[in-house]
Amino acid sequence: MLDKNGIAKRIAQEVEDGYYVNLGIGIPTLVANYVRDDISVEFQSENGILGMGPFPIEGEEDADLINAGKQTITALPGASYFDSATSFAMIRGKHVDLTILGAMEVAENGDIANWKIPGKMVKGMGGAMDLVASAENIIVAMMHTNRAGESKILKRCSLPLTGVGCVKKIVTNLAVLEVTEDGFLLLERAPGVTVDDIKTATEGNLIIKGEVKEMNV
Amino acid sequence: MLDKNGIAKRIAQEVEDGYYVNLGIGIPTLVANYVRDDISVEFQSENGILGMGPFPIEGEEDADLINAGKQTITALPGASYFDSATSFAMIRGKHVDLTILGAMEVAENGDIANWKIPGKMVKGMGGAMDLVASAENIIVAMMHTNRAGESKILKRCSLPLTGVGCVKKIVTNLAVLEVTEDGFLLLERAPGVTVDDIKTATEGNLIIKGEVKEMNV
Amino acid sequence: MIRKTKANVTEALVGVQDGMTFMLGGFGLCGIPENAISELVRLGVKDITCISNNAGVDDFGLGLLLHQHQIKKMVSSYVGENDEFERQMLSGELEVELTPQGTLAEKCRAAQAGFPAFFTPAGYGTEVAEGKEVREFNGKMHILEEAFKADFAFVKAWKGDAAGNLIFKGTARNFNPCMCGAATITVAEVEELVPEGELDPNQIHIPGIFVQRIFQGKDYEKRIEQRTVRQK
Amino acid sequence: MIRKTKANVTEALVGVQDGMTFMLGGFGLCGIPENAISELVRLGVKDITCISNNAGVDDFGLGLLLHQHQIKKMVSSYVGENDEFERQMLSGELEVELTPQGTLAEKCRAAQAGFPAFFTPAGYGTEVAEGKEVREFNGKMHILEEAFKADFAFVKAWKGDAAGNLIFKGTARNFNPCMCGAATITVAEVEELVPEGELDPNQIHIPGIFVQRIFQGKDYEKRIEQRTVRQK
Repeated sequence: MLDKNGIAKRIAQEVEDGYYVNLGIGIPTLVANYVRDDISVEFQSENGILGMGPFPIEGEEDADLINAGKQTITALPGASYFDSATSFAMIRGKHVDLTILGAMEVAENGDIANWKIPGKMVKGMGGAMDLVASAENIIVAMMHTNRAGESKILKRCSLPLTGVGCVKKIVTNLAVLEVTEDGFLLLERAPGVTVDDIKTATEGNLIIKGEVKEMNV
Repeated sequence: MLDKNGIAKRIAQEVEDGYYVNLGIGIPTLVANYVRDDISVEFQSENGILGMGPFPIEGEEDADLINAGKQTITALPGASYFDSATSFAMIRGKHVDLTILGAMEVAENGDIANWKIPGKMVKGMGGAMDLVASAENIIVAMMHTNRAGESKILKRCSLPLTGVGCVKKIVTNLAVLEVTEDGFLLLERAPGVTVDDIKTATEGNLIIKGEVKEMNV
Repeated sequence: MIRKTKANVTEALVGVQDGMTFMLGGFGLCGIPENAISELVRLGVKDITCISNNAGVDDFGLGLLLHQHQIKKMVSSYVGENDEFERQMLSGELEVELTPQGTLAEKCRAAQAGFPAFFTPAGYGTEVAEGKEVREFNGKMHILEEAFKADFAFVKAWKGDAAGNLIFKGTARNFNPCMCGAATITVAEVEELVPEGELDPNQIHIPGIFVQRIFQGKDYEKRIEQRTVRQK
Repeated sequence: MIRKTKANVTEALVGVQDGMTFMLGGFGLCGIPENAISELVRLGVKDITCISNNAGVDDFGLGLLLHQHQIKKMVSSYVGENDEFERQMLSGELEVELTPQGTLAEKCRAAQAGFPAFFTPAGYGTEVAEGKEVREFNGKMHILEEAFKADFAFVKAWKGDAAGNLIFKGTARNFNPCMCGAATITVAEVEELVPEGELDPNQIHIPGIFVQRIFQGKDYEKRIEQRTVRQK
């Protein structure tokens, strides 16, 4: 079973040379730590920076330089700053190659819910609805089940949707799944996790074809 | 009767303090020469400059600094350069206070034609269609008649339109006209021009109310 | 001669009234118009609608207006990090319209640029699309979104000049440029106000035509929401 | 590692083919991609559609492509100053789609920003509106315009870096930024190509994400169309 860093590590393997990548808040943010350093990747943060670097050294924080999670950051050589309309031009215009974001629920038709629990929690969608509606390459980073052990990989989402039919790939603490026309195709299982464990934790239709290999993380 | 410079001089009286003004090619360009120098006016050129100054001194021309008429220009203190989308955001968004442009024909319903003579001349509309569709304050600078002596101030335009119902005021070599619901209201006549001269030269409905004063140019 | 430069925030905010709609720049607490917000608190204008990507935190930014119950309605994309906000919203005291962030930015830009409406894919198939026209383009579904309408836009820039030209700094730029010229009156507060001619015309982010009033702000706190650092 | 920097114009234009649609920056002869145009002439690609505000003059800019009859269709706002153009158009050899200048700019920007369509007042009640949807917003009529689609965008900038970041100069900016990222492949030619990190991230006009290929241009003629001067 993977922890949050493990999920981030596995997702980092999906990042290719020359990619522009948008990382959501939470687990996705950790992905930056595990990208191979022999490839060139630029991170976009939707509040208005391309070429985002690591957190600043203590004492060098700049209130005018943050990421979408409101964390202080740095800029790498070749970076640029821009306004919010331009930032979403990058996203909506499909210039960002890979979007990695968290989810509360994902359904076997590719629907995703991650912004609202009616009557309880309404933080808002932020940039997530623009991201999922536009990106052609979306990876969802999430826990396979909630704290009560209930599956978050569902036949249909129960929460208000963020986007419809947009998720292609999911990396959880248990597995790597591909969203196909027939349901969740199990691509890989986490170290120490059996196919049966994944079956039990998955409410949506799980498709198993032949031997399911263990992740290499 | 006014010459081109006279028309420009009369129009310059309509320019108020604090105005952002877009000047079309031809007579409108001359207006800049006659604006009172105790007021502050900024000229916008739709190819991407606000705060346009006079032509450069010989030897100081910069190929990267032109106006919409492709003439070399200079920039005044407080000027800015921007792209074409931003330029038309200024125009379409009604941030430009006054638009002065030429016309081949104007009709009593406020229609204007100035971009095409079918089968003969098709230079294109350039920015004129955006300007006339958006500006709330448009002054047309034109000759009252064509070279054959035929009126260009018409009941209906015969040429393909640039915009509908948009012209409010016209300054010609003979008169200042306001476009009203009932037709062209004669506001002023040029020095040495009689009301009858203007009647003869105007095909559209001309409204004369009381004494028509002579222009003060 | 008409002058855009105002002596202080009070002069710059002349005309704000109860029931008006305001746009406020900033992302989180980064690049927010601190002076304008303080003045709105002091003036005590009520029943206002605020268009702002976020709603501040409990004791800073728009949170200050929330605490005084001055806000009737918020139009935002993300409103976490604010307990009082959540309480007012869940209790029904505060009306909230949540809008995808890119759509929010573009509804500002549409107002600035004179476009009444545009089609966007964001929000199709979600609550956001309810009551909106849906149309397919290039095999993909889109919804029709309309431009915002607002009385005042309050923005914060790094440098500005007497002509209203603005330059922003780092990611404090965010929504600020999009809101300039998107309201009837745009009020810009700047860290450094310089005479005309001192800013390079090639490096101006927002030409002065989009700004009606400008003033030199003061006492910027520039609070950091999530101070994150690494070891040397 | 993937590199955007190309050694020369030939390498930068790999993939251009007969029948493609190209966007070309510039206003008149100001800010046009001179190197790309020369290479298109050399390559002799035919039946191309060019989206460009103007069509050059008889012996420079897009006029060079017109003379070789390489252009099947022009999408422009203003096409005066070019006798050969007028001849080809009136004789029917050349297909011409005239579009209001602001609409032209925004159809580029819509392609860049992923908007399939937008409503604009420009052209309502004219030939331009023929066959287009008309709708009233706020008591005013608008027409629906759709984003452009193009295979290559050729733009010219002043400075650029290896990441594809661009800075333009003066009014040579014009349509160039709007076209970046508005085609499948954007090729930028620059007067000065610098290493990453040399451009101030706060002063970049077009972030590199909108540019796929970049090269150091050469032999810029920068012809002036209307040399106008005043006396000292």
